[in-house]
Amino acid sequence: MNLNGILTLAVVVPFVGAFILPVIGRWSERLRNGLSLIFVLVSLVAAVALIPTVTAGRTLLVQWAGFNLFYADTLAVFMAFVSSLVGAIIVLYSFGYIRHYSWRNEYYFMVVLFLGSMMGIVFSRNLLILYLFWEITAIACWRLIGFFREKSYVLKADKAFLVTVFGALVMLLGFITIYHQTGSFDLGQIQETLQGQPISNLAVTLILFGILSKSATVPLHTWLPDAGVAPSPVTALLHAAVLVKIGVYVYARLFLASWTIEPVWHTIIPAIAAVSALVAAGAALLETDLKRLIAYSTISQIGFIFLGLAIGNEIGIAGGLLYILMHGIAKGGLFLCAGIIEQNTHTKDITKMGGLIATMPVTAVSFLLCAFSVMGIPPFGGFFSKYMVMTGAVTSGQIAIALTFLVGAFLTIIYLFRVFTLVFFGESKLAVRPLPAEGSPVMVFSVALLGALSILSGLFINFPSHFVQSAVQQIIWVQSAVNQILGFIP
Amino acid sequence: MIEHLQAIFATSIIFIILLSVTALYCMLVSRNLIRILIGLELLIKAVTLLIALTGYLTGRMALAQTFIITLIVIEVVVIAIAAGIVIGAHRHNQSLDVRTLRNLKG
Amino acid sequence: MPALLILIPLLAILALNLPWKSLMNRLAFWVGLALCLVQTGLALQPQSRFWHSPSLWLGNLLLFEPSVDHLSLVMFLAIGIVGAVTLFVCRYSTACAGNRFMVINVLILALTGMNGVVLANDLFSLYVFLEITAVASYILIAFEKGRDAFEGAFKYLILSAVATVMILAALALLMLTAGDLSFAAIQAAIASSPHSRVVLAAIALLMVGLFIKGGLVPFHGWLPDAYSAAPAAASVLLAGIVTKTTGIYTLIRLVTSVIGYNDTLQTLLLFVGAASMLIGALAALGQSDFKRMLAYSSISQVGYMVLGLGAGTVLGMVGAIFHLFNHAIFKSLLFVNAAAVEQQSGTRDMNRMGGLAEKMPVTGWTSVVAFLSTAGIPPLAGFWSKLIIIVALWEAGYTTYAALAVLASLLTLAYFLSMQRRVFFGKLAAGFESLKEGNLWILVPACVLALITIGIGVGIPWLFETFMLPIRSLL
Amino acid sequence: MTSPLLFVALLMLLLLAGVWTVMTLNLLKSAIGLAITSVLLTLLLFLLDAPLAGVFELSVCAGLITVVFISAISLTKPLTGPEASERDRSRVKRFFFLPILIAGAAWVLYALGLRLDSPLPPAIAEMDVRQVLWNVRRLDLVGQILIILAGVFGVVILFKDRSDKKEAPKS
Repeated sequence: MNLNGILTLAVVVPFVGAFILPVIGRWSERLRNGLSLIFVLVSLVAAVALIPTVTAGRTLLVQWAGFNLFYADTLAVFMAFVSSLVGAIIVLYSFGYIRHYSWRNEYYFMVVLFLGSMMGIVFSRNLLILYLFWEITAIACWRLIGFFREKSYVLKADKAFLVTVFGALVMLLGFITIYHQTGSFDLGQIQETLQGQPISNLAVTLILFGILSKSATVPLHTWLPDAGVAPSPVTALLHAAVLVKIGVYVYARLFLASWTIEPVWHTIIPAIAAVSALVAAGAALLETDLKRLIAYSTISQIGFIFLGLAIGNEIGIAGGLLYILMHGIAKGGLFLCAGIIEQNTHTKDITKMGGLIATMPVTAVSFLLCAFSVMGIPPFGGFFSKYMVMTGAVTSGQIAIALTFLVGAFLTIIYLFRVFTLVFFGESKLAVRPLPAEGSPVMVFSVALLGALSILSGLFINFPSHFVQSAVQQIIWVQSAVNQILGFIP
Repeated sequence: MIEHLQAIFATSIIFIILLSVTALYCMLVSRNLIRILIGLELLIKAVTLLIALTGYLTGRMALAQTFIITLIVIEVVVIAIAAGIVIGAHRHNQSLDVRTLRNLKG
Repeated sequence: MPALLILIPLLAILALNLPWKSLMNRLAFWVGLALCLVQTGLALQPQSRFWHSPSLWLGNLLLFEPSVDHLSLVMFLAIGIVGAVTLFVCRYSTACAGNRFMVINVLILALTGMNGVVLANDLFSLYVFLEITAVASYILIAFEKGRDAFEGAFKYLILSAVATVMILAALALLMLTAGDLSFAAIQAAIASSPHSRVVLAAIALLMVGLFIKGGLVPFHGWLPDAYSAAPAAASVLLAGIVTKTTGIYTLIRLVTSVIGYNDTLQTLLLFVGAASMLIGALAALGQSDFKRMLAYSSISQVGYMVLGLGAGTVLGMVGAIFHLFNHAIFKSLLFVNAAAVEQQSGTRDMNRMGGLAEKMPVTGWTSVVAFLSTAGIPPLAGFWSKLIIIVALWEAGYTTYAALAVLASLLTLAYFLSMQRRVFFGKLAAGFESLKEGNLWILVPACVLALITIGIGVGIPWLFETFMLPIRSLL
Repeated sequence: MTSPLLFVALLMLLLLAGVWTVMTLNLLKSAIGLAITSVLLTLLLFLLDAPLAGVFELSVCAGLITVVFISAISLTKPLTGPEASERDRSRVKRFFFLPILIAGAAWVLYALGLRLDSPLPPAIAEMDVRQVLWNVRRLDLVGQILIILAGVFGVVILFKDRSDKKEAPKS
């Protein structure tokens, strides 16, 4: 099979496959579960299969009826790899988690649809296709957040839907501005037409609004903590691995890898990101609801990713991308652990827990491993990403960013330790005796896998960093090629 | 000749507008459903006259007459249906007052 | 032979009223369905000989050879589809065979009237067929003889009659300058004396009349009453196609092939369109009656069409017509769902419902498809038409209106989310434990309409080439 | 036009009849006023060389529609004494403005001096009305058939007594 076929499969299989899942689920639960995992694995395998090609510097372009549909470069394959990896583990975990609830058909339908459209966003070559998949993720999120059908939950789902759709519509206006400027929705054609000129500030503002609403950056972040009412694997999907990273990815795709923007944005974007990171970290310090707390932590970490990407030099961008991977794995693990805890203790309030390490040792260790990675303790994966962003900031002389980063890292360590001690150590304040035991084997296996990946990704940092390096080189190459045309190489 | 036609137009159009104002006033102010229908009828009378006037001024009276005939047929049907609706509404409300038609709001 | 689209239904009605009562009662539904489906099938084949060859002996009877362009074809398609759906809903909601027979007769009359409106190439014929459609609609609204039904029908009748009187007055004034009422003659007359006060008065009267017919703000008062008071089948027909044909199609046709664009007209259209779009959406937010909310949503969507028309470019026109067609599909679907919910649960009050999707999954999911399409969420049909309208506005330099259109689609999403939450999503409300899904008569049209909405959204490149781009010949 | 004076006089009478129709207190008188308006319109149509349309107006509007109105009035319940007097008082208040409005509007319109400011179309050879109706406007004829059918269905549906109330769905 040729490479373009593999690329198409990576998007089409989960996206189309999702629609047959509810039908199959009517007569066989096991087959449906198996198929949904296979659909996601197809994406993962396809992404892995594309790695050698794209790291060698080639790019792929799928055309359909003369229309540029999908495009793969290292950045895209990297993102696809991260999201399908975490997505596959989350689907695995769902086998154990979701079997207690009804509407399971809808659940798998929406999760696989979500991952499929995520692949669509990652590989899309056309702004309209990007927007299309972007909105489909919003639809899937809406159903998933309101999954438990409680009135207040559905309200929160509606809120999340409205905020992200509002952002997306504003972004659409931005796309239309670009269309007006260049006469095309095709990323490559726009790049050619622009000839390295920066796109208009209006377009950047509008698109940035959409990106920030999707990646839950302050002040458009409020929907994300509320979305914690969703089933835990869904929150893991939304917060950790996939949804919020869409914003970051699209930022990298549009403003780093495709177009140039006015220099003023290089101050504005870090400022927004820094505020978001610190405010959310502060909120995480005070929060007592386990899932909301991790959600705030996510908002804060997304801010750090933006900071890394906004530094603009090679190391900074590489650090930002690496951050996406490390954070995806670790935060996914944290949420899934939270899911096990929540399901077994029937509470989300961390002040009412304690001493769970005795009965849930595997979960506790996995939680700790993931937490270490998020904090950035060497030699965990998170350490390297933070280290690279810091180095990037220092070498390019952006001391403000470096300082923000230090403060943020410090806050992260504090609130994660607070959670860990409150939940797992000390006297148990739970009413139930004996203390709840571990979750089902498949769930525990999933969290253990993510915990192990957190540390392995740090121990074998060579592989991901190579990958990221190659992606960054492509980006930088694009940028410098653009600059060469204009004749000012920095 | 043209001056003569101009004079006819200038005179009749004033009366047509005045008759329409009367009819619209009746439709707006009346509280009785049947009286609203009567206002509608007056309005149609005004427009019938306007069409006849047009036919006369342009010398296409035959065309205008066919229009008027069709218009009258349609008018009768509309009024018959409207009367049916009014009678039905009266059966429900025991009143022809337009203020009883306030069930649907918002 | 397009004139047959008027003649054949007329003959069908006459035949149906032959004396074999019980046979005819059974036959009526199938005859109506056959008429609608044949019309749909023909409209899907723009190259068919039916549209272009001269009439044979039967069609000659009318002495009428209209030319049919793609705008007309899109309208015939919409009329055929919505007509068929209405028949199904009628079959579902009207239990008594005798009543149903009468309804189907009037329904076929309404469809014939709309076909005539689309075919007419003469202002007076247009008026005649507008009145036929309107009279059939009054009867359909009042059919169940409820108190609200009479009220809705009366309001519609009075406002619609005033509108037609205005159109008549405009027509008389135009005849004064043109001497004839065919579109071509009037266009020439307007072009030769564009600043004459008589012509301007005629255009103003015409516009107001059509705004009333289309239910545009500030003349929208009758529309929610008529839609919500009408029986299920009638509200599907009214919302889906009647007001769109009598108001919006006529507006598009007259603006493009009779009046022509000028700055004042464009400003007026843009303003009225934006006002309808926003006020309709805001009013819909506050409704608790299912059908009333859908009615206000209709006003809002009609605003989009007028905005697209007001852009004054080919793209805007294409967007407006495309949105008209899409709206016919998804708004019918929503009203079909409303009919199913009302019939099964016995109420239209959204505050009393909840979680009905658990008992009525098909209705719940098709309603999701329909409202996402209305709100303009990709990849459904409504997204593309709204996108085209917004791009057209942006390119024509009306960026504020484009931004408003975007904002309004957020409002649309907001009220539909609230609808979905209160009716379908959420926990099952008390008292609906024994609720059942409706029967096949209502599920089949719902599924078909949902599939059309999805199909248009997915197959947009092909549709755009085949149906939408040829519309540009209008300008 | 044979006699312009008669034409203007008839127009004035028409307006007067219209105002009387609107202003009169009794609904029945109002319907009769409408009939008189119709008759006056017929005369005007004769003056404007539209005899066939005049005959239609006379028979259908002055005749049939008046019958429809009168039967509608008699089918609905008249008001009781106190209700009627209350209504009369409020009506006087509400309709008081009409004559003033008419007078004002007449003055404004006269001052405006409405004129036909677009050229009249060129004259053509006239055909007979029946010929026009049959040969040129046959589509309208078919339209008339359709609308009469609609009217028949409407009357049957609206005036039929409901024997099937139980079968009717809840509304």
